[in-house]
Amino acid sequence: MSNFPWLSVLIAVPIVGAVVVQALPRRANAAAPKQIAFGVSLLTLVLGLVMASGYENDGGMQFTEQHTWIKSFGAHYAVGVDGIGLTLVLLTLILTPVVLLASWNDADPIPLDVRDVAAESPHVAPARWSPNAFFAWMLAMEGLAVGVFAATDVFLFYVFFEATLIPIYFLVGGYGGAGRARAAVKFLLYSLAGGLIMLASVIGLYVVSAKSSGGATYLVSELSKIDFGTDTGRWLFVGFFIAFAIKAPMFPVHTWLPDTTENATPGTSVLLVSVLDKIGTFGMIRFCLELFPEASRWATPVVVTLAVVSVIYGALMAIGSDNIPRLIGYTSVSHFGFIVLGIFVMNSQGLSGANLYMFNHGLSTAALFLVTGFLISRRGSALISDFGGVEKVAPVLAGVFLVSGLASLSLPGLSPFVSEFLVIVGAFSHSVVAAAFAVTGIVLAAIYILLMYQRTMTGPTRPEIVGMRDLGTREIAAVAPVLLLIVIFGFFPKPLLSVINPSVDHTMSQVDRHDPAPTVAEQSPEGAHQ
Amino acid sequence: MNFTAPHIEYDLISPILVVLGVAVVGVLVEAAVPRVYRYWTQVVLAAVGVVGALGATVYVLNRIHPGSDHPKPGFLVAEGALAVDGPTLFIWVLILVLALLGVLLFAERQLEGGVTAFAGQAAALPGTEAEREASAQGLEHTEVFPLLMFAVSGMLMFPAANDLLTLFVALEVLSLPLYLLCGLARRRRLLSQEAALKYFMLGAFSSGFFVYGIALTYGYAGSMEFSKIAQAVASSSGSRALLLGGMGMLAVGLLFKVGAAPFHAWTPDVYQGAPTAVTGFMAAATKVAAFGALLRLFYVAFGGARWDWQPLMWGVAILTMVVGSVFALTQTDVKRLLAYSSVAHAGFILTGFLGARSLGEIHAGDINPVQAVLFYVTTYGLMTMAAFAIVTVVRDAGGEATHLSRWAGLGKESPLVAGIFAFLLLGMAGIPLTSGFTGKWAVFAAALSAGAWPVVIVAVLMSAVAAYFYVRVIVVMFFADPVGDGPSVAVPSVLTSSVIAVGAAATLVLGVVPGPLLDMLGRIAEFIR
Amino acid sequence: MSLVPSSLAALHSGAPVVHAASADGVFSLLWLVVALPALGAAVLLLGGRRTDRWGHWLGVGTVAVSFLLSLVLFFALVGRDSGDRQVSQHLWTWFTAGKYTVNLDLLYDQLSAVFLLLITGVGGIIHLYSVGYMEHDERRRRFFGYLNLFVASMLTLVLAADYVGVFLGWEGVGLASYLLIGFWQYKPSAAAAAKKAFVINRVGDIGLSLGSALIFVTFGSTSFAVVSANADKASSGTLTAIGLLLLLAACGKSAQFPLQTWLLDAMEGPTPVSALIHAATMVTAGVYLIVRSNFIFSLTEDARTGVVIVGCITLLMGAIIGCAKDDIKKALAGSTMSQIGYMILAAGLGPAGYALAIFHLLTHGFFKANMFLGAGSVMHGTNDDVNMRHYGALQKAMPVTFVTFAIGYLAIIGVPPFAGFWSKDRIIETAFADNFVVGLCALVGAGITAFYMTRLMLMTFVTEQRWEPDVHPHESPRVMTIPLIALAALSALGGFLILNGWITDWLAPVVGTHEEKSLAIGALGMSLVTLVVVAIGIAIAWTFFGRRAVPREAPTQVSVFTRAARAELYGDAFNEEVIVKPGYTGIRGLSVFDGSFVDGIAEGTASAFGGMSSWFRLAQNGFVRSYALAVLSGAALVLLALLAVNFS
Amino acid sequence: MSATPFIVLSAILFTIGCLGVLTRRNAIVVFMSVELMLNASNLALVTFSRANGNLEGQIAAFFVMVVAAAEVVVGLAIIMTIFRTRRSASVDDASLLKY
Repeated sequence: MSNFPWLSVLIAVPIVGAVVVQALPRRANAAAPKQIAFGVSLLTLVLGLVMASGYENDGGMQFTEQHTWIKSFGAHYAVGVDGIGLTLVLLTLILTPVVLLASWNDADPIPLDVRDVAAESPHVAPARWSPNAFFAWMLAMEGLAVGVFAATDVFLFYVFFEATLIPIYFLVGGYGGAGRARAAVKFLLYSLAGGLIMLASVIGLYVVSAKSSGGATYLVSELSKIDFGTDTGRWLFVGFFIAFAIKAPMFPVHTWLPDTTENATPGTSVLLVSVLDKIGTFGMIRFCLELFPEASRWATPVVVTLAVVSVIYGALMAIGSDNIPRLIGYTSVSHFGFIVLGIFVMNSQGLSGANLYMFNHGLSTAALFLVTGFLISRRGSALISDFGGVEKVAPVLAGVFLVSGLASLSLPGLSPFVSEFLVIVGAFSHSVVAAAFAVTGIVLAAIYILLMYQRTMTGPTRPEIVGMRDLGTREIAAVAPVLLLIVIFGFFPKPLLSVINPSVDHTMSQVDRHDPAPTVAEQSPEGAHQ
Repeated sequence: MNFTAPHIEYDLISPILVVLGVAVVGVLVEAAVPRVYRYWTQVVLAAVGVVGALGATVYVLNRIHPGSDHPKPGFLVAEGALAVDGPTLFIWVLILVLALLGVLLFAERQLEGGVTAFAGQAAALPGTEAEREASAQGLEHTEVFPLLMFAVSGMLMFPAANDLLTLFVALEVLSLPLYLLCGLARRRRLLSQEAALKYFMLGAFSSGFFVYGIALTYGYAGSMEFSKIAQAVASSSGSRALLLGGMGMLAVGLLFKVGAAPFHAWTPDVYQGAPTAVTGFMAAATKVAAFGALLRLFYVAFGGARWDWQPLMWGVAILTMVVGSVFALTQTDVKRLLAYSSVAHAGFILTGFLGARSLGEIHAGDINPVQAVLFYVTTYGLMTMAAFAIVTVVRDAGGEATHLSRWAGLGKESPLVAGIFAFLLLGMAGIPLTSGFTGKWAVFAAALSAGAWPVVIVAVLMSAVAAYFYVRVIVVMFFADPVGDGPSVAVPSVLTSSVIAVGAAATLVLGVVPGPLLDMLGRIAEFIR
Repeated sequence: MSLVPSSLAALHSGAPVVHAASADGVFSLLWLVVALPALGAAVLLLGGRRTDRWGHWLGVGTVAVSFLLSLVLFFALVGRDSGDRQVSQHLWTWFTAGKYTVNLDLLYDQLSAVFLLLITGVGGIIHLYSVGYMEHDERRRRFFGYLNLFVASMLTLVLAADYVGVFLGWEGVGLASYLLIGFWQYKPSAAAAAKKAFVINRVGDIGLSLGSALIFVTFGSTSFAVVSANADKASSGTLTAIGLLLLLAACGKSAQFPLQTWLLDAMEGPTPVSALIHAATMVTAGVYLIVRSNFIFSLTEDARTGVVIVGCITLLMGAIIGCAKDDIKKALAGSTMSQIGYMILAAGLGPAGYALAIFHLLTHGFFKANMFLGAGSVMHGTNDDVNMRHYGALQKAMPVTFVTFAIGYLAIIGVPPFAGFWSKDRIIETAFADNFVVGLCALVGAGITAFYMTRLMLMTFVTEQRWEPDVHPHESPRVMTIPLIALAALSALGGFLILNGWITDWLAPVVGTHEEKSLAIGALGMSLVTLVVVAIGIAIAWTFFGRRAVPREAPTQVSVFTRAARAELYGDAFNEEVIVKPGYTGIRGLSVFDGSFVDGIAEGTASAFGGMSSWFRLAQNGFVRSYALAVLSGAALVLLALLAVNFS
Repeated sequence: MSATPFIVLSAILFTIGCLGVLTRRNAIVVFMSVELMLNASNLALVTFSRANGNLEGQIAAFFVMVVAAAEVVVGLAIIMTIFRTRRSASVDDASLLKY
């Protein structure tokens, strides 16, 4: 089975599924498209897990395939995953069925839950198209996202990178709140602008590689051997970085994200924030660091500053938000700040933490978006001020909300903690000041999460809330696996880290950085417990 | 009296001859064939002629062995007046394909209820009894087909022209029929006639510059032949003022044809006013031919003076991209929007044109600028053709509904048409997996390789701006609610449908597997000198 | 595990080194101590309504079994050689990154053994008490789930062998505290108090996070073993920084100045919570952290000074606040703050004080839990009224409560031979030995303590009755009084742990030994002085509250000092004015900035292009001659450009 | 004799043609101005032909004339239709298409 094209299958299965789902007859409230889509996503997940079971933790690219695609461009259809890619691919595969299950009724002409409030609510608007399209786009996005994380050819990566915009664009624009069209356009234009700037750098890579001895190539493995020279390398780095910073999103190019999450359906937001935005940080590692080590080191002070600003700024904006999905959008700005910080401090702790953070943030944010989505669909409002005392009537919902929130604020014992802690430790090794500022994020996170919990869930139950249903079986089934993973990986992140760490070592050697030795150089043998 | 007949390689220029012949026969058909049969006779004649010419081109193409690693450079034919080399042959194929699609669009009768989209009787005044009578009788101008063929023959000659005189003649042969075609719309005739007038006036004006440029260049080099001009440039003989003046004025004429700023002003008006089928053909094929000519003139004849014209072309390219993208932002008419889009595209193609380097600088396997430009015009031509074909099928009571607000809700009304149009727009915006992306990549790469990074940066930024107006159309189609009774999509005959299908398919195929075409272009995109 | 012979470890001149032997025999059950309550919490919280009927007994049972296990382990430890009383159990590797590995290891030594007994013992008693106290609450099962979660977390905290492991428990108890303070969520004040507690604790967590980071950067590890073995190699600046960061963490968790404000609000939680978490155990975690980190603090005089200052300030603040509060729980909470101030102060005294801090922590755990539960019992009998001005003369109605509470009272004010006397007295004595001012603070604190506790006793149990009309005080059920009696016994007898120096000797291998400095007036003299001060405090309280009638409404015409004490010395006001209000103003400003500037630049660029477009398009005016002019100008420009390039 | 005077003359004629295009409203006159530009080119072509000593320029001049004639045919047809529909030969009247 070693030559089995696992990754291609993982890309193709959902996309084929998408075509099938789209081709199914469009009847109101038909279950078939949903069931088939869900089945396809589960199948993909199973395939992905089977693939992952064959992964060997040696840090190299695995499950590689390579075919020349466009010879004149030096472009290949080349896929493969190392630890970083594998975790993100798995994240995608895990979240897609979750999202599909959670979004079961979100694409119905008017969701059942809110039929009575939809008329006057600015937060719920009737879906524009059939559920078929919704589920098809979701599947398509899954396939494309796997492609992005698996691409080992810059050109192919770019193609997938841009291609993922289309499903999101239609998902945001077709299903969601009242401002969705505008939000979709804003999202798309931001991303396209970033993408086009990156295109300049992508082409620059070609130009440089064409002059090198090996001839034009886009294979990351080849490109990483090329010395781009200081000036060229820095220019190319900047192009890539801007695109990834928009994608991630970092201050000051983040404003599309809250607008988008405010208007998108929760499922869309999950796939967008938990999965697709990871392309930004993934790209920073894979391309910024590994291709342009010198430029990355050169840019570190600026990037670290921006990252720290993002951490604090996103958190402060989240505190100031009254709209729940918008708030969560801002929290992601903060979390992405941590991830970028971890990446650019360029030590093992920071990088491992950042990689782990990508996965964990995916889980925690997914849980938070989904459960708040359930909440919002019940009330027909996304404003925090429209809630109060939900805990009394829907304790399970409140509990899930709280756990998701605690994960989001990186409570130890839940998976994001390990990653955040490692990032802080890594940042501290790099710069005490950066770490000191970034660490205030943990206080601010507590404020925005608990303030939201306090205002929505506690206090006297508002009259509009009385009679609100607690979570149903489908909804619990959707979020339970995510919460379970959050807890498991909170105490036992080893499966992830053992996959990530060798890849981090590779990145470290690529950027030619070594972990600083402890100030107290001599260690007692007790230091190593294994 | 001894007389050496000029040696004409008829086989090598047979495509031109076939098309010209068909055009002439078409004129005879107008004279001889009864009116009832004329339409079909003309359509079949034109189609067969174009296909025949295409066959002939393929035959000639095979003579230079495009599949081999080192194809023949090509042939100088007709005493050096025409150069039949790789770029020429490729452009021929492309123009003939576009011409075939053009014939199909011209021949569409289903949309107007059994007649073509051209004026029933051009001589009849709009809004008069005569016009009503003509339309009642179902009259139609089948002369459009011979006119089209004449234009095509000019377009075939244009990029092949290897001396200034041939270049000029080809320019006029391609332009004059188009002037007429622009004025022949069945509906909105005032606009159509105005378009013709503007196109003609400005076209003639720019020809004036072009001819004066020929004169000056001739004065500089002492010859009209490109090779001789190149020699003169290389040896730096003659007055540089003449060279610069000639070069500049020739550039004006050609940049006018490609619709580059600041010579683009005719484009939006003419594109909007002309019958949509003509617009589609003109937008696609003229640009292809004109860029072919521009490349040959500036690479072969003025290649040695690259350092003189390159900064100028940088400026023109930047200005063109900015003007096209920015002006398009606030357009409300689809045809006008596509016109500005075509201006922007001209700018992007010019970016590739700027990739000119000396041969020594081009490494084996590098994207060379000719290859990039030719690829781009291919993708652009087919996309544009299909896009205008779609414009013809979105209609309301007054004919084509070109105002953007009338397109609101098209996504619901006809997901297929809207979907294809959206796809084409994404192609024009340069989203990956469409040919537009590959094309953009190629021209930017060519430019960047030549060190034109400021132009590339502008190009990238303008691509982002341009993305906005393409996306805006998509938003209108998919996310806006229809105004009033909304647009309707007329069901076209197989003719228009196939144009749309071919354009969309090419956009997809050249986006996903551009390799074969690019590779072939890489082998043959070398001018014979 | 440890390959370093103890003799080698002993070579270090500084603090003792953690070098635990691998757990075997009965010690391999160590993990169960934590796992049982954790399991209980999981079952109770995930089990839903199915567990409603028997859930509370499961909660009590898991803690009880843990307690028994702790006892067994304790005696097993006692049975070992005094140099061999550190046991470590490796559970699993938590995470690894680069050369940094954090193991989830448990470290069982003399210090954690004491804590285990305290947590599971007092915890068990309070669990039992809660069965009665929460009987009529429909969410009792969940309450027990949270309590179990707390116990498990607290055990993790004290058993962890690594700073990050401590952090796990640290935040776990924080979470449990959050959940329990806000247990009655429908009360906005409870929800707000819960959030406040968590957030302020998070401020402290900054200290623990950065402290751990600095420890890692310095030592390459965060395990106690590595850090303690290498602490003496670190620079003093680094050690001081670590010490101060850990102090910040301790301030948050232990409600020490300046992070003290959450504790009084935390009394919104059910009274058993106040007893267990906000008196006996969790709030003392800061003390534990400092004592556990003795290998750091012993080496840094500066950090210790910081600790002492914080302790002094807080012990006086808490005591002063306790004097003015009419809410019985808040008065006790002020007292808790103050008593923890004593412990922190002791811990700041270095090797001389570590053991005393722990000793006072234990005795305080007993008597304060006792009194909180007593207060709960009082409230139980008075329809949950907490205002002492509505009490009075309860000793007849609630005799058991009164007697047990009185024992607690005697213990806290330090009347021999009750527990508090032994522990507090030693702290005051050691403080004087260290520094006269510090000693004076401690001594004055003792006097104030006597004052406010006497006031509390008088207002609650003695003076004339001031009950609300519908209140019919009655003694609590046996499930509540038995725990009271048990705790009263501990409050009475707990002090005897010091006899023969047992507790200090027991802890010495962990915290180190020191040479006792003797006071000029001698230990006995010091005790006498202290008792005199305490007597003065009692006398003043008697003057004000015993001899005069206590008004049912708090008098409003009071001195500046009373007003300040009632306002909790303006801690909240300060936060509100200096942090919260400007913070919100800033956030509002930032939102405007985000919307209009950051987003505005992006959107503004877009609209600038749009504006440009609508302006430029006017140039396309439809006149063919204008277009011709454009062509001509273009041609002119082309020629000019060519000439410019050529002749430049 | 130098070719310069002839070239200068042709340049002057060309400029007059340009200005005519820009300033005159009547389509016919505009068109005549274009013809003037073409003829200025012819003059230049013939001059250079003479100066260079080959016939290419003269031949080109003939071609230009032929082409100009063809342009006239097309141009007049277009101008005629415009004139017929609008009763005006002013190029400024044909300005419906704009912005």
